[in-house]
Amino acid sequence: MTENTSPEISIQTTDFSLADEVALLEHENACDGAVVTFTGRVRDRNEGKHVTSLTLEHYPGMTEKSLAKILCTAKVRWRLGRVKVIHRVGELFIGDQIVFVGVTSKHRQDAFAANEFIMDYLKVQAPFWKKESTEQGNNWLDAKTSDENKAAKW
Amino acid sequence: MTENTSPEISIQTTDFSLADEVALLEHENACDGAVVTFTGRVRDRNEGKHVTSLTLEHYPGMTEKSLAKILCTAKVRWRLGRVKVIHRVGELFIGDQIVFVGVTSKHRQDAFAANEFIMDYLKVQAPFWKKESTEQGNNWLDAKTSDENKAAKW
Amino acid sequence: MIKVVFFAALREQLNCSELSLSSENLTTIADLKAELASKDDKWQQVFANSALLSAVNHDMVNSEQAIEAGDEVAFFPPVTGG
Amino acid sequence: MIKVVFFAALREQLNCSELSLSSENLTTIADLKAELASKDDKWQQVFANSALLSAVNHDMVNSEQAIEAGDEVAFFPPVTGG
Repeated sequence: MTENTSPEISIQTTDFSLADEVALLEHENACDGAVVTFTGRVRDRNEGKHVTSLTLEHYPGMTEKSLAKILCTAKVRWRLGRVKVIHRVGELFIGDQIVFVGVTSKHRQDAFAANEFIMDYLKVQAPFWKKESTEQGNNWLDAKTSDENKAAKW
Repeated sequence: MTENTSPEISIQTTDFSLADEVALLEHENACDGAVVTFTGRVRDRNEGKHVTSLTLEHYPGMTEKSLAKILCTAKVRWRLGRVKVIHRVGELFIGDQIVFVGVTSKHRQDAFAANEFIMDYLKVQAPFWKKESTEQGNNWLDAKTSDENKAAKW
Repeated sequence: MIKVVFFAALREQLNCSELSLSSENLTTIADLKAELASKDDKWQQVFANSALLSAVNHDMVNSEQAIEAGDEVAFFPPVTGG
Repeated sequence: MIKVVFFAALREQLNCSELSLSSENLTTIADLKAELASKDDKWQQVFANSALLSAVNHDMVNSEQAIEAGDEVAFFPPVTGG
């Protein structure tokens, strides 16, 4: 396991509980009226192929640093209350949770925008790589130009 | 209690469980990789005043119809998997959950956009009204021009 | 008859949640508003508020909307849910 | 010395996850890439890929980035997390 520098960021092999994470974001937090969560899961199909599992590799140290920079940028751009990012690594199966981003704010617009911003930048800047196991064998996923374009719009 | 015409829409006095709702959205749903939730909660302050509770009134029948139209529009505009909207009515206290919107999709962009769209339209079209109890007495909340403007941008 | 319902601040101001009116001589929402406003000064004042919203049979409408016997018409302030 | 690490498809192609090089004569990331590419045909081919990303001490950088002894340099394919 990686040593995590911030309680807002966790890279872990184990699963997480959406309910527990949201409870922590809301605990003794009566000033934030808006809570937005994103959960990314392993899909059964990708580009027409049946997926059986995904294996996630990352670059310990750089992962935490790049996520910390993304969160810092989000906090400067929007009025946020609390933030949490969890990303799992290792082998994951169909329906498994991969990533969680949770954001609270006084107002919904900030919570929605910051959550989507964090996911968009995580997708193109955080050093994670997915290897897909399908009936046709294993292959590393290619990055998508659409993800680059989406991040560039912020 | 109101009779609900669609399993995707619930108007209720009782609380709801975020975890249970997300579990339903994800159950036997291996094709959707993205799950976005919005939870709206009662804040302890509004425009500088200490709030002690909110009482939510609605227009039974029209509420469900207007939400159904909003969901239908969202499904036409984005590729969505499953959708759920819950809105509570009656008296609610600080930190209580008011509203839940949950959306699943193959891709995160559709899930984020549709969730925010549903909330933005709910805010200006669904017939709910909030009465605030504060130390200074009770008052009906005024609608915000910013909400009208935000909905008009879609 | 036309069923007319009021909500939230409007219901409290009028101290009335529901009433029925003959649909005779009432062709549009604007006619119905004028009829209700003629009741007394309080009703006059309430219906002078241009921010007031109207719905017919659970659909939001504007003042030109035609109405007929059997319709349920609602008047209410701008909504504030969510 | 400069520590060099490789990830994901790149690590598999090179069959190497980490190596160390003397920092002598290596001023920038571009120099380091040229040095690694000179190893053999396979390395030449891998480092000809313009999509390759580089990081120095956990920050993403471009090829003009200066490097010095003690740095940790990483090379990897475009990221695909989330």
